[in-house]
Amino acid sequence: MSDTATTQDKNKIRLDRVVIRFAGDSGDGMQLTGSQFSDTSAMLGNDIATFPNYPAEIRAPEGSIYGVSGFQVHIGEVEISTPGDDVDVLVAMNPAALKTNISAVQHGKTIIVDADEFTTKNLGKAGYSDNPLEDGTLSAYNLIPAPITQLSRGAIKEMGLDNTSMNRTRNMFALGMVFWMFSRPLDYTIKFLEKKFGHKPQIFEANVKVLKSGYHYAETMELLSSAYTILPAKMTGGTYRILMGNTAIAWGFLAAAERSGKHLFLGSYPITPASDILHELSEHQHFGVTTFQAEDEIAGICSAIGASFAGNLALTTTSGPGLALKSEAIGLAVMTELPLVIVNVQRGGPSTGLPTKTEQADLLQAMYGRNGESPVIVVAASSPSNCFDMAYEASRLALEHMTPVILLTDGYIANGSAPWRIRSVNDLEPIKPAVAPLPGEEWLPYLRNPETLARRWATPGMPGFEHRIGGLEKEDGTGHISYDPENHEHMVKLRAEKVRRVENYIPELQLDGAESGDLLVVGWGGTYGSLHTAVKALQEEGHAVSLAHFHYINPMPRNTREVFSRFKQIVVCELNLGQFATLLRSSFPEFPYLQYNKVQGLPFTVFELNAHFRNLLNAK
Amino acid sequence: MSDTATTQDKNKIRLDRVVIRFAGDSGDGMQLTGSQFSDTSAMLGNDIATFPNYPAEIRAPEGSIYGVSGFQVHIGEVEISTPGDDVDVLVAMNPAALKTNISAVQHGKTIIVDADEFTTKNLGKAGYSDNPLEDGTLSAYNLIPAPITQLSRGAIKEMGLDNTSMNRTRNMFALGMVFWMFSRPLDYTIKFLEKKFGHKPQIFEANVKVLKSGYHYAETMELLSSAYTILPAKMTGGTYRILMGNTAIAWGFLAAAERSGKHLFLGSYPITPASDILHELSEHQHFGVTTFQAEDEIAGICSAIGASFAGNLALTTTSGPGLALKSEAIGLAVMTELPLVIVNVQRGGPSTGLPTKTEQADLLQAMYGRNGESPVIVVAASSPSNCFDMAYEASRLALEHMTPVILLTDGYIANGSAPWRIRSVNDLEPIKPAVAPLPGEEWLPYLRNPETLARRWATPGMPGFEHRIGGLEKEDGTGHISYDPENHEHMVKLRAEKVRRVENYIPELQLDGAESGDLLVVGWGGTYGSLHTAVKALQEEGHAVSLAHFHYINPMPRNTREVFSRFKQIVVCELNLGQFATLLRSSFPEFPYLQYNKVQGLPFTVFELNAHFRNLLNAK
Amino acid sequence: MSTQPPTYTFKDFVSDQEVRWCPGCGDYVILRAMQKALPMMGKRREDFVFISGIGCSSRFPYYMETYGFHTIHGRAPAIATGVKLSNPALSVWVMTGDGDGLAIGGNHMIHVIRRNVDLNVVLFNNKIYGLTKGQFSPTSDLGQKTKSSPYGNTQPPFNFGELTIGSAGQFYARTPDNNPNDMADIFAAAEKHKGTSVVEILQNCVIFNDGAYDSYTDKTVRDDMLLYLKHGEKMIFGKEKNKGIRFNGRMLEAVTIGENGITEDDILVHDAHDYNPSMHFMLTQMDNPLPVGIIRSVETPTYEERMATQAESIKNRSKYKSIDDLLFSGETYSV
Amino acid sequence: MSTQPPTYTFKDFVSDQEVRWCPGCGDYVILRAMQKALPMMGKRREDFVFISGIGCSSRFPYYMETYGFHTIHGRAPAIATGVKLSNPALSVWVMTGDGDGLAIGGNHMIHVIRRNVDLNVVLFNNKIYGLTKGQFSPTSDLGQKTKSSPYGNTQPPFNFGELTIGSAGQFYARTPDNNPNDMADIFAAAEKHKGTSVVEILQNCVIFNDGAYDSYTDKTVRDDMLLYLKHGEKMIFGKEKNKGIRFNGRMLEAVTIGENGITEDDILVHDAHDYNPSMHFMLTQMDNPLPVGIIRSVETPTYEERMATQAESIKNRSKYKSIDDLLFSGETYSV
Ligand SMILES: Cc1ncc(C[n+]2csc(CCOP(=O)(O)OP(=O)(O)O)c2C)c(N)n1
Ligand SMILES: Cc1ncc(C[n+]2csc(CCOP(=O)(O)OP(=O)(O)O)c2C)c(N)n1
Ligand code: SF4
Ligand code: SF4
Ligand SMILES: [Mg+2]
Ligand SMILES: [Mg+2]
Repeated sequence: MSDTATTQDKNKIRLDRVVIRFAGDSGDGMQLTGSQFSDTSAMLGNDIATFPNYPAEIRAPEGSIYGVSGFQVHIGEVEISTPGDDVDVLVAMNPAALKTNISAVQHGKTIIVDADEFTTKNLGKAGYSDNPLEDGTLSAYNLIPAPITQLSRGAIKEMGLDNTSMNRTRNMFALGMVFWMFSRPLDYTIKFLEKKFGHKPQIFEANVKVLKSGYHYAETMELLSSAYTILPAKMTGGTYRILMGNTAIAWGFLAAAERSGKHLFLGSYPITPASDILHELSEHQHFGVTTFQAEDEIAGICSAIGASFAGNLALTTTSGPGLALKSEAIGLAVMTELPLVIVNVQRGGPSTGLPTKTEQADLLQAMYGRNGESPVIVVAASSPSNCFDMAYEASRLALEHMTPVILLTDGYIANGSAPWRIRSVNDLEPIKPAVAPLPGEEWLPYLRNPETLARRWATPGMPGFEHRIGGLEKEDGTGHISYDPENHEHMVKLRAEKVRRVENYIPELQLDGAESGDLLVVGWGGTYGSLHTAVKALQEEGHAVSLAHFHYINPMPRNTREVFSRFKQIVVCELNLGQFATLLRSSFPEFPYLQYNKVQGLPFTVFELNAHFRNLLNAK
Repeated sequence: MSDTATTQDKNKIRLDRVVIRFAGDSGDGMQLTGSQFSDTSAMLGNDIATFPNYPAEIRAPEGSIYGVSGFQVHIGEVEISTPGDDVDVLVAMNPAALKTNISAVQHGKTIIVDADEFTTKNLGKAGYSDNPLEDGTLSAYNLIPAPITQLSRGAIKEMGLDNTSMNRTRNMFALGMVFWMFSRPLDYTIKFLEKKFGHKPQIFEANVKVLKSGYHYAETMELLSSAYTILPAKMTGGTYRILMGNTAIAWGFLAAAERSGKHLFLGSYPITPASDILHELSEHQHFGVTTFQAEDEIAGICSAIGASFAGNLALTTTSGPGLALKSEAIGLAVMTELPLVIVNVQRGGPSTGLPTKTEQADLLQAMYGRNGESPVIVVAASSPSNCFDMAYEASRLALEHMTPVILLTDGYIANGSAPWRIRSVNDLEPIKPAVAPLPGEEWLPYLRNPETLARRWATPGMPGFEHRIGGLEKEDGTGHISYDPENHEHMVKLRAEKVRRVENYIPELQLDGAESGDLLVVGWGGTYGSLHTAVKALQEEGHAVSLAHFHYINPMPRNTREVFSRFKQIVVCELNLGQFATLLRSSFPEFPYLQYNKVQGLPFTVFELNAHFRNLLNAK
Repeated sequence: MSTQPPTYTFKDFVSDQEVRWCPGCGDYVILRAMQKALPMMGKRREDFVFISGIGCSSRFPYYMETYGFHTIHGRAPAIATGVKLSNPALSVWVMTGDGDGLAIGGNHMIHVIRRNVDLNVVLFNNKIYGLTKGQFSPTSDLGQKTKSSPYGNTQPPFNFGELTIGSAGQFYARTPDNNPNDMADIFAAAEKHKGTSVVEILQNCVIFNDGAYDSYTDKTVRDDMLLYLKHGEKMIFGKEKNKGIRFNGRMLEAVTIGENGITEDDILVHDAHDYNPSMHFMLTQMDNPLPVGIIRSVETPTYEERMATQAESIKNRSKYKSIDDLLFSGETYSV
Repeated sequence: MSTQPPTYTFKDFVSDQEVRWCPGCGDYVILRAMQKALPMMGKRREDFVFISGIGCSSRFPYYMETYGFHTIHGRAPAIATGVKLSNPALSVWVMTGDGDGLAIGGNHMIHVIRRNVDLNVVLFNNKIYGLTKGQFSPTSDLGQKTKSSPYGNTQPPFNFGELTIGSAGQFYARTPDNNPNDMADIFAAAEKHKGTSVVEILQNCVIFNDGAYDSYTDKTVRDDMLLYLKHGEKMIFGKEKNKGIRFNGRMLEAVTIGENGITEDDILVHDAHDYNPSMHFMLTQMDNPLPVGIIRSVETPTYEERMATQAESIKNRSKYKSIDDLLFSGETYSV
């Protein structure tokens, strides 16, 4: 936007990072507003992390507390790994949004509100008896009450739009204000609006007008002593895009299918927060992807098992309660030694629990939630962009080791987004699935690769390899049904050993920080961002603390014991009551494990981690 | 039978115990034969334990290896806790029965065969190329080849029965022989035959004739240098009956319903080896028991949850794969804090596995097989008759603590039988289910008993307590849906604490043996008989070994840690790869645990345990 | 159950929970119709139980001042079966959606219908998964674009009327979501019917499938597109009441009286009570016009009646009068 | 698939596994009929896949020298769907029982039928759970005494024909277990039919429900109790071929030609291909005589055809020609 370009360079206070939260009614377009801010910042070279916070209801009554939708953006010149704990700037489009979000704002920080919305009626809906803009309760904040509704309407009043359409532009006013505050150009958003409203030129024009009005309002009113700027972060060179965790998962599987030469098959049943993987893959059926929305989770996984039997890269996606339903069928895949990836996007439990909230409490279910001795590989993704890598890894392990793999993510990283350095599929290490021998070669259904113990895989349609498999115990080699006691024990141990040997095919544990020290912070999965940030801050203060973050949970990296032995204290941090700690205690009982747990449907804040680790370091 | 009464007392060699196995074709009536022998022995005051071994097929072709059905009886003047390792007398009705059972017989022991059945055709079906009765391979045994078929037919040839009916009496001949060998009277069996064939007097008469022929044949031929006798065991005074584990389970629930004043509801789906509980309870619908055979396991448990909501003692019964299917619904019962008993009769896994064999590999599934933090009480029965007590206990804990309880048994104790000292239901401690307050009293759905934390239970039909519950997270007290982070953490911890506090309402761990020593053998569930016998033998030899057998697994008895600390070594023995050991390691990581595991679809033998423990004791 | 129930108004059935459906959602009409219908049923409030699965529709029990259970996805019919068998005096309602009741819950649905448990099933058919934000359901139209069928749904839908009758259903009614009075009457009839009563509601989801039923329910077309059935009356419809239904030797078809020699005599009379479901099945095959109202209503013994009869007869014959009789029965011996 | 398949005999489809059903079990006939039918189908052996759940009937795949998968209880239709969607060239068979396919697997069954996946479903209906030793199933008769209904079954049964048509089924055939040649022909027709073909076999379990179909199949009654349907032919039956089926204004009924003024003209002609299922439904309602043979056979697009057509059209329009196109699409920026 040329007319603002001049303000880009002078009079700016340089910040290394800032956290902004846009909050408003579900109908106020806060997700869009937030994405525009974060995308624009990404284009400017900032590192970013974002997190949406949807209401549980589809469309709650306007102005209600439980209808508030939020989107938090953290941008920085420095490395950004979380959407941020405390909000530097809160944009609250109505009283309910203020009420539900103010606890995230520290005194002294900025709050922008649409003052026009603070009517008696709306205050009542939010449960305010007095107007907080007037009763002094916000005096500790840098409060910017702007008549956003009025000004938005004013900017477009001659255009003859109806009331609803006029109101729908309010978010652009707020966005314009924040763009000015942080010296962001408008052109990315204008291009976006053009695409979105191309077929409705009037709406497009109205939105642009209001956007600019907001920008100029902020500039003119000198709401802030000055605007800020955040310079580009130092990131590895390459082409980037902003990627949401669930999209990254879907793409990781597309890439794995391409690089393994397999057709991708997804059998799934919708469930929050996993459905977006199904949605994304359904868009790409022409890439040789079959997405099958089944009648339930059981049919979802069973169709995938059928697809695996038929020779595909087979996948099923779900969240906690769905994983419970798939338990029995996972056992069938274990017994028949078929490759299969089960993605579980964890949410708050037990039972239906807190379906829109995040948690890490399905770990032991993933490990043990099946009848009999039924080992599977368990891996976990640590960030939105790592979802791509772990989807690829899960596919590789399933196809090369002929076994089901459970990939754990969670609502936090699934819906969060972050910059992703795009890699061409050609740059990815190829995947080499187990294969049946050539025609005429000797073969039996349970003949194995002596190193991995993976059985060789013949699929229907291949002449000469007709065979039958099933869920009854198998005789090793032939695969015939066997009730023989010794064979059973052999097979039970063999299936366990096959998974154990995977440790030879996965990377060793890499520490964030020194190889030894006073405190080892242990984490797994989606908490990486917070743990990493908290640990880094303490390292910068000179503390001997390191982070061991697990992507591979069963089996664990082969140097785990050795790493643990080099630290004085170990603290296992999880969003549950201590499930990974339970696993570690039974695997490496020789170490004492401290625990730090939180089960609130929310991610860790860097602040609370920092404080806790500091205590541990000081106590010793 | 008066004409044999005289032989009862003279010329008998007194034995303290003997193990007899009857084996034959599925059609040969071996289960019946075995039960007659064990029931008769019980009547004589012996302690007994029995175990049937059904073929996996319904009715395999006659004479085939996989069609062999067996029934083992262990009787003694001494305490009997297992059906026995080694067989003292094997009755093999055909070559296939000999082939599949001979490995259980040590050299020097007795084998009775129906020599008439060792035809070339039958030998072929069993995979014998030569006749083992003739080629000397059985010379190390005390072989008694009797022309059973011929003699049976001979005894009744004038009766004009058809061939099939004549053949069906063969088992009575064998039974008669064994009755003589062990100086048992025939009257119990004659009474039994009268009842069974009352309406077919000819068949009744034929069976009695053949039974007596067998008895006299043994006596006349002086097959053994002399007959044996086993005197009555010293058992606690009372009225006894022989009880199968699955029947005991069913009756335990009937008793619990009676003593809690609740209607009993069973929602179930047939599955081996749990179906007999459904069958048994279906016989007794007039006791205010509703049995509902549902369309699948999920509907089975869900109907039980509905019945629980409606105020019943609600029960669902299944085996491994069925438990997997019930996972999600168990979570609902956890969240809604409804009482519910889930009986899981464990069988060989994973997947369909070895459905007719025993195993203990569903322990971790019972503990963790659900999404989210979803704690339940887990208990396990240790013997056929203990099934009655643990069914009663599970009901008590569910109703008094308002939470699901998983009761684990296994195929071994479910199908096994043993003497049970009958207790009148009036002698059982009454059960006091949680109840809603009286009309008008203040009440909320999640108001709790401050000690147990059990919520107070109001059920549909009670005026004034209309309320709604569900699987979303609940606000404590009101039970309203709550997305509040602190409430969620509070509730997650509260549900865990509620289960933890059950430790105050269960007995402490009692040791078999001294309170401290060199070796503590740890077991749980259906292995009690073997562990107890093995440990007792070593104790008698003067070893400082004790047995800690767990009936309560979650929570564990409150003195567990203390007990463990008093022994030099701890060995955890299980029919799996070490699931209880895993649990112990994470609960009490301060102790080193040795493991002894077997995963062959078979119970432990006393012999192997004995040898292993001896090694441990000597090694130290 | 001894005394006469109090006289209720719909307000007695409004719970203190704020209703959280989207403004304009068809579910509001269903809620209001139910709150109107319950006072007509002559039952006490504590004897009503509403059981649901998961979905927007399944939020229903929270809004009713009765006993309620918001269970897990698809399982309401099974849970309701347990409730009803435990206490047959209760009026048990299953509130479900096209996803909840026909996708994941399809098996429990057809089995409960087959068994003829005396439940009332209300299925909110908006042809979409609402709560999970818009995937196709087993009743979505071919070609329907949704989040999981961005290029159009390729799975042919169930016809719930057809499926109910195919599952040996004895009561099936269908009603649009824009007429709370008719709906309340149907609820009352469903409650009165002994056995599984299935009521399908053509419900509009304003957010993810708005206007799904406009081609039937829009003011401009509804007289010609909906056939209101009444037991014992001729199947006549149309703005001018000059159209009707006849059997053409193969199937039912709509004809105009006065055209092609058709007279009122050719028009069939609706017999909802016919034990043989052939005519009812044929009605479920029509979509122009679409039959609404009670299509089938036939009383046969309910499952719980059969169970009760059996239990009674066992009681009379059984030699075990008490649990102790059983425990001490058969072969026992004393030591 | 390029060359002509070899000429097979039934022996080519006999596996090396010993058959382990009870002597006299009806399953043997089904096995033999299938082994006879496959060589008629013009497919290569490696392209046949047999998928089953759990039950006596589900042992079937072990005995066939083809690809086979003995899966878990009730899930065969779902697993088969995955196989077929992955490789539509395969001939995929679901072998199931009344418990496997209609109790635990009922939902997958009705959904696979609704979707019209091109599978062949063979359901061995012995009205009992065989493998678990004799509990009642969803097709057991009212009053049937079994281990779990010692005083008689109280759950009314499904009629699988009715249920198939209620699930929008396009192919349904029924055949007793005593005629391997007819059965083989029906298997061949099922394979030829594009879409879900449902074949119900009236199978005798000699151990737990012996004689369940004697009242239809016994030599002395079968001419009068079974109605053999043939597309395009009149529905005539009886030892004297003098009985037939007509529509009486309410339903189908059996009549005697020559009695009460009935002539052959009154007897209906069987049209298995009628798109409207009304007549087929009415046939499923009859039990005296019981219709056997192919009751319905109507070709509509299969699910996998619809999917393939859609994928093709996306390919032509899509701007992403490769995965890299997608990864680098939209807003990207360089550092
Ligand atoms: C086991 C399980 N699987 C999936 C879900 C996610 N889920 C919740 S509601 C729903 C579908 C709802 O559709 P419908 O029953 O039609 O109800 P509506 O919202 O349209 O009223 C799904 C898939 C869940 N909660 N639990
Ligand atoms: C999840 C699960 N539940 C229950 C069972 C037990 N089971 C195996 S087969 C069967 C029923 C078999 O009946 P049907 O399908 O009619 O087959 P049939 O044996 O009569 O041929 C049952 C209940 C199981 N194997 N798995
Ligand atoms: S999403 Fe649709 S069905 Fe759900 S509440 Fe909103 S309008 Fe109603
Ligand atoms: S039990 Fe019945 S169905 Fe099963 S194999 Fe035997 S006869 Fe056949
Ligand atoms: Mg819906
Ligand atoms: Mg069957």
